[in-house]
Amino acid sequence: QKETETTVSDATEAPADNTETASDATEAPEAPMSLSGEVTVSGSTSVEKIGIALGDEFMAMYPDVKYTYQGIGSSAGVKNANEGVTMLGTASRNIKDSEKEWGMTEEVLAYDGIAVVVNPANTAVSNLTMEEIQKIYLGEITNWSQVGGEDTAIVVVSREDGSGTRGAFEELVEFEDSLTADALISEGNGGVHATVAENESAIGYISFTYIDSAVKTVTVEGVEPTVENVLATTYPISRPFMIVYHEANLSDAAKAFLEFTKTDLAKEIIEEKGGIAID
Amino acid sequence: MLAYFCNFKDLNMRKTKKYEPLVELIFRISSVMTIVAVGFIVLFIISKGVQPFLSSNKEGTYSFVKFISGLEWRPNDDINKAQYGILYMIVGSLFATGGAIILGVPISIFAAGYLSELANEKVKKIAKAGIMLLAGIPSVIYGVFGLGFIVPKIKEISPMPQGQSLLAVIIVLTMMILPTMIVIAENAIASVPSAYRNASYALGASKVYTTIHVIIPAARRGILVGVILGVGRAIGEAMAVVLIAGNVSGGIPTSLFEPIRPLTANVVLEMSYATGLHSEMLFATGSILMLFIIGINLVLSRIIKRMGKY
Amino acid sequence: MSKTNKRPKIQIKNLDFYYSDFKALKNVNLDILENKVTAFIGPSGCGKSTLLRTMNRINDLIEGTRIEGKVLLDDEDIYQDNYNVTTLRTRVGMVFQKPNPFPMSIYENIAYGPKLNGIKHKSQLDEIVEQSLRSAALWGEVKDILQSNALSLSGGQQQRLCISRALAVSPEVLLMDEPTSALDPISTLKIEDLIAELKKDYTIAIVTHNMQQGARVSDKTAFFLLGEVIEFDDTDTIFSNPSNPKTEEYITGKYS
Amino acid sequence: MSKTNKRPKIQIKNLDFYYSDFKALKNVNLDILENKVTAFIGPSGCGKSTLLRTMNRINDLIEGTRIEGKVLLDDEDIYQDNYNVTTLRTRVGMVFQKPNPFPMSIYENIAYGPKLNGIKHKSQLDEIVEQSLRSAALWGEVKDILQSNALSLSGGQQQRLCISRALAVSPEVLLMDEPTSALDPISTLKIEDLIAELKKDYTIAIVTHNMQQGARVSDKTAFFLLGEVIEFDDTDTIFSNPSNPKTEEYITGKYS
Amino acid sequence: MKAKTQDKVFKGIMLFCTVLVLSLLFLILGFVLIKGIGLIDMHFLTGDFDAKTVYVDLQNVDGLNIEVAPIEYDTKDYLKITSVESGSSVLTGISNGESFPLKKGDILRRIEDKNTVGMTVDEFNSLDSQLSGSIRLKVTRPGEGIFPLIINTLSIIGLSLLIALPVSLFSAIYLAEYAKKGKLLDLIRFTTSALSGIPSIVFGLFGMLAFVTTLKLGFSMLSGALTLSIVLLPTLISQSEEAVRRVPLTFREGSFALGATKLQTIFKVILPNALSGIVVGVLLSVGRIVAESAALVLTAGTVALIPNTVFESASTLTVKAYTVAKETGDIALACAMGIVTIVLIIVVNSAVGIIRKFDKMSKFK
Ligand SMILES: Nc1ncnc2c1ncn2[C@@H]1O[C@H](COP(=O)(O)OP(=O)(O)OP(=O)(O)O)[C@@H](O)[C@H]1O
Ligand SMILES: Nc1ncnc2c1ncn2[C@@H]1O[C@H](COP(=O)(O)OP(=O)(O)OP(=O)(O)O)[C@@H](O)[C@H]1O
Ligand SMILES: [Mg+2]
Ligand SMILES: [Mg+2]
Repeated sequence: QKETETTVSDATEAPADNTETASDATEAPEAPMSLSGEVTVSGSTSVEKIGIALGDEFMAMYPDVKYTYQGIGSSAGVKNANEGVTMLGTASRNIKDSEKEWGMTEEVLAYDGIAVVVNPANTAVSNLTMEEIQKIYLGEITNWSQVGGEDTAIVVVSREDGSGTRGAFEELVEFEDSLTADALISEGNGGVHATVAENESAIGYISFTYIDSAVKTVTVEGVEPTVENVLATTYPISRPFMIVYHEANLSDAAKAFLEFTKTDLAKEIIEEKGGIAID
Repeated sequence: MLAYFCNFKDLNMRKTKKYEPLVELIFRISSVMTIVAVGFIVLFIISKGVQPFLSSNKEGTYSFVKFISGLEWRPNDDINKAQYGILYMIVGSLFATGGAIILGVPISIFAAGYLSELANEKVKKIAKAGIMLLAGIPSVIYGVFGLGFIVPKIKEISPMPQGQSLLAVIIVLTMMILPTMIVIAENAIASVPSAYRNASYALGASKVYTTIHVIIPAARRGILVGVILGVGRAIGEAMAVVLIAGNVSGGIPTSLFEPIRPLTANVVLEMSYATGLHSEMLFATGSILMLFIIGINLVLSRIIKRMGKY
Repeated sequence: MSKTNKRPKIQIKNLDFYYSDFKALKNVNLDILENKVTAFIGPSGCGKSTLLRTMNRINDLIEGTRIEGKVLLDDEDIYQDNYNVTTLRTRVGMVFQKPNPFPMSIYENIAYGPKLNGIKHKSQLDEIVEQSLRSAALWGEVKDILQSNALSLSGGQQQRLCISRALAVSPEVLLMDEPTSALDPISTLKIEDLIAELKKDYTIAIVTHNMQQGARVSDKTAFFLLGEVIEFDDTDTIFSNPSNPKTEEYITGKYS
Repeated sequence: MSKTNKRPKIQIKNLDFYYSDFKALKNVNLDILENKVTAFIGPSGCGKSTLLRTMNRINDLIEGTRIEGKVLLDDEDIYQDNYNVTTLRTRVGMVFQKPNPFPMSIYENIAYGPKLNGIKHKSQLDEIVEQSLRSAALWGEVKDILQSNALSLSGGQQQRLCISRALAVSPEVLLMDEPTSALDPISTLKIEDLIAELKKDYTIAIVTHNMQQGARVSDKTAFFLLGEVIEFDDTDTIFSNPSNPKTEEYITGKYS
Repeated sequence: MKAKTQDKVFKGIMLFCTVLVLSLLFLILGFVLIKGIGLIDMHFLTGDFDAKTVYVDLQNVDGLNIEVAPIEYDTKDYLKITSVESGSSVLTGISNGESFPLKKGDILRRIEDKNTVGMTVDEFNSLDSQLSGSIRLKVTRPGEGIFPLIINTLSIIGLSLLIALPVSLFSAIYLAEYAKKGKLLDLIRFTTSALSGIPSIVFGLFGMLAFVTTLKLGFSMLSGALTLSIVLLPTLISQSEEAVRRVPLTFREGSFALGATKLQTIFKVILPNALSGIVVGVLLSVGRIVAESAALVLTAGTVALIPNTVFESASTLTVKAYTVAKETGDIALACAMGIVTIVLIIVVNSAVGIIRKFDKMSKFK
């Protein structure tokens, strides 16, 4: 199946002519009918959109391949990959030491920025420092007036324990395991999004992928939460999307998929879906 | 002189058809399946749930007392840093269920009484169809409704800055258990023998008086069955409450407006992410939940048995 | 026709009764005499129960029923507008075919009616309960178990309990719809004795499917057929010398 | 005692019957003669039905029942070990108090038994169905509606259907437990005529609560009281000149 | 008079409670309808949930004969097909060896090697006029339809019942017709009631441990169906047992008196007469399956595709409504799925009603 992989990489070697409008100028890949079988992926819900879109494209290229993505959470994804429940696992955080012991191969699929969001009605606050965010999440700052906003109590919204986004956020903002006990815990990016959108004094954090007009992003240390700023490493809160696997569990199709994720076409898709592709 | 002890078994042995005992065996095995299922469930969940408290556990041993009496839930792979206390969740679950029962039981009994004794046929038919519908709406939808409608409304009147609260959970749970309880209570009330009605009317009682003083008390056994199902649903409900409870990581609720973290929400929230000790702790939570419900079932079915005698 | 000269307690005049479209009673005329026992006999479905149930308007509860004609209680039409049905039902008590005590204690069963009428004092209630149970010849058997469940009594006891319950609201008339048909012979005899006793104080109308019983307990007997009163006379006359051949046919068992 | 000299089809010898702890039959001895109608009479609960139901072992279905003594069918003990109950029940057919046709077509009802016994040919079944319906004097009324629901027949027709159904498996004995008590007088008369007709071919035992009926249809009558046979004799003797005063009391209506 | 006021008070309370319950019903139905109805259209009901991107080969092209309009998709401007002329060559499209006719709503991503991002309609038209022979298009058919979810829901209903129904039926027959009072019966009764009390999240945990991990069935329709069949056991058993018990004793006696064996009686008389009761139990179970999420999320997974075998993951409507709510916070979409679910439930409920009516007819006395 070496040939297959070659075909894939060849197909994507053609240069992207324009990063902005993304180059489907790459030749339409001659779909080799030879590749078939299954690719099963499970893991982070933050990676789900990207994972599904990549799978979509991959299946378009190799119509005989059946690709599935289970959005069940980073830890479960890593666990599944280890136990062979699915071939690949994804995580929206760094692989923990305990997980590293399992000896899986790790690859960075992309990066993701985590935006700090408030309710659009909260017009007074548009920038927070890392320290302020940290203190808010530690429960040391409890009123918006302490950070230049109106005199209302802050409703802290966090993701559930074990969430990759939460793990990354706590690590980057440096309040690991010390989240204020008053924080509301919402399930999923959608849960945080809906909670912040519905409550004028709420603050939460969500993956860039989920930003829309129902919530307002704040600048962190004066830096806008944009892809460019993440790539320029000026925006401080970002984390990797990881893929992990045991080589032995992979089908040929899965191997080809891993190759595919490194192509320009894949990068283009990752960016379409709000992820930050690595160079 | 021939003494013949006659029972089903013997009757069967006498059947001409040879395969009848075999088929009976199949029937019997099928009926034992429930026992097997419950056995396996208890075995699987509890065997996983007791792991953290065993001295042989490879991630270290967590004190069961700390687990059951702890007031904070802070999972961590390092057992020394972790806090897995569920007392505040137990309390939250009890308050939420209790509240829903206190609100839901009288409402459903009165509504059932009205529908089955006082309402005219047309109203009854339409209302019952509607209530059946309410019973079939997936709990997720109740949760979405709670988040989009109840929570903002509560926030308006709450002294706290958020609407996710014990009160929100109680309201949504009440809504969810009402249909089941009403349908069952209505059934129980409708099946009260008309002899009681006649007797009461013949003594000069009105329909309302008869309903309150004779019919509903006479149907209490059936009503209680509905309450049991309601309690079960209220305690066991996960998908709706997780969206509206707040799910805080510690603290016993001291007012209706404070957020809680019900036992079920704990499991639903973290199950997909948890590994190792953390996941075992969730199974421990599940075990507690299950024991809880089996216990309540036992107690209530005792009560029903006793009531039946009266 | 009647040998007695008691005044009529209830008078039924040109009564037609309909269950929706079905005419169950046709031009019934009858007097229920005070302190007498009047028996209604006739084959199944002839309208005995229906007539009985018009006398305390318990038929009102069945949807689609309609009545034409008059039922007078002490010369007052009980079907007139604004007639107080609650009072009517306390004045005209009823005992049903199947004993139907409420699933409460014996005491509660009997106190139910008085409480309904606003009697709250324990001592007063106690007295009524004892009195009613005595009247129904049940006091001796249950005086020590007043708090136990009425449903744990035997059928005959339950039926007497239902009679006490009816008596507890001090009715003037007692309607009994086949009160012994669910009972064993011994209980039946007790109830029959009781009826004989009660007629001193109450006016009684009884439906029975058992002719011997009709003959034993009643003073007057009405024979019904297909919703009509075929013959109404002194019980002795009906049973020994009926004027209508149909009555005779029925009495001698051609129908049962 | 008996004036007939027919041979006994069923002999009941020293039969005691228990429902758990309750002894419902006490030392019963009776012969059911071939091609005769034997009637069982007695007050409610005296064990008539119980005795009837021991004769085709349908009581086996009730948990906790127990029997002592013997029931012989053609001199063979039907309660012996390994006795074929299925065959017994096809030999001893039963008709119940309440007509209980299966909720199937008339045809299916009657074909039910023969099919169980392995008869599959349509023509054969057709013949059995017609024959059985004719024997139960129902053919004329239903021959055009064989495929319609048996439950749509009138009570009397249903009961005759149940009789045909029993006849369809060619029994030797027919047990009838108050077969007319749920029926109107006209249907009752039809069934009684039928019984008179059937006894030419079958041995019949019938429970009845109606003494006139007992007198009309039976050749022999057994009077039961509290599980005991008080008197067993020719029907004429029992009704005109009973030897036991209790029988007389019952016959003259002191009990019912 | 005092009794009269008491009457009025109680009547008022009872009426109030009834009205309250009914207004809650209208409230929640209204909420779901208002939020979700906007999304429901033909595409929603018949489309795939996930967007699907394919390469389509066209033969004998002489211009595409389609009209297009710009559309924003995934933050970029593409061209969407707004109408397809009859006889257009796009109707003969072949993808992956299968016919894949393009239709209104499909998004053109690339024409031969030409990317359509930012392309204007004029540019497209001039490009179109040059197209001839066999060409290859890259097309995205947008998702957000729920067709696979409906199919999955129906399949899981079928599969769960296939497993649970025979077991429950046999079990019910045993309990009603064979079992004697005693320890075993008590134990079965107790476990059935215990089973009915266990919350579905616990079933989910169990299913995950037992079927997904231990039996290595993975997140699959089969794991989900097995888990659900356990969930259904108590309802199905108790309903069927009731139905079997309700068959009048007289039918049994009638059959036995004709010399039928027990089994013959069960299959020929008892089951046919218990059928309508059993069907009610089945329909209740269907309602339960339709509404279930907790037990399925952890066992059948969340993939919104129609699986080829039962060993693949399959998300039902309700499961997807749940993941949508938590992942994207898209309340409108969740509500739209809720509406479809409610319609399913109405269908099921009216089926129960019809069967009950039928039941009355067949059992008239
Ligand atoms: N609720 C009802 N609706 C319609 N018809 C009724 C109703 N109750 C009784 N009937 C009919 O009215 C007629 C008289 O019934 P009623 O109960 O008065 O008879 P009865 O003489 O008491 O008979 P039984 O001796 O069987 O009690 C019967 O034909 C019966 O079918
Ligand atoms: N299944 C049973 N379990 C316990 N006791 C029973 C059962 N069936 C009947 N009995 C009792 O056995 C006695 C005889 O009953 P049986 O049915 O034979 O009376 P019967 O003479 O047919 O009365 P009836 O005329 O009322 O039908 C009665 O006291 C009855 O209570
Ligand atoms: Mg009557
Ligand atoms: Mg009997």
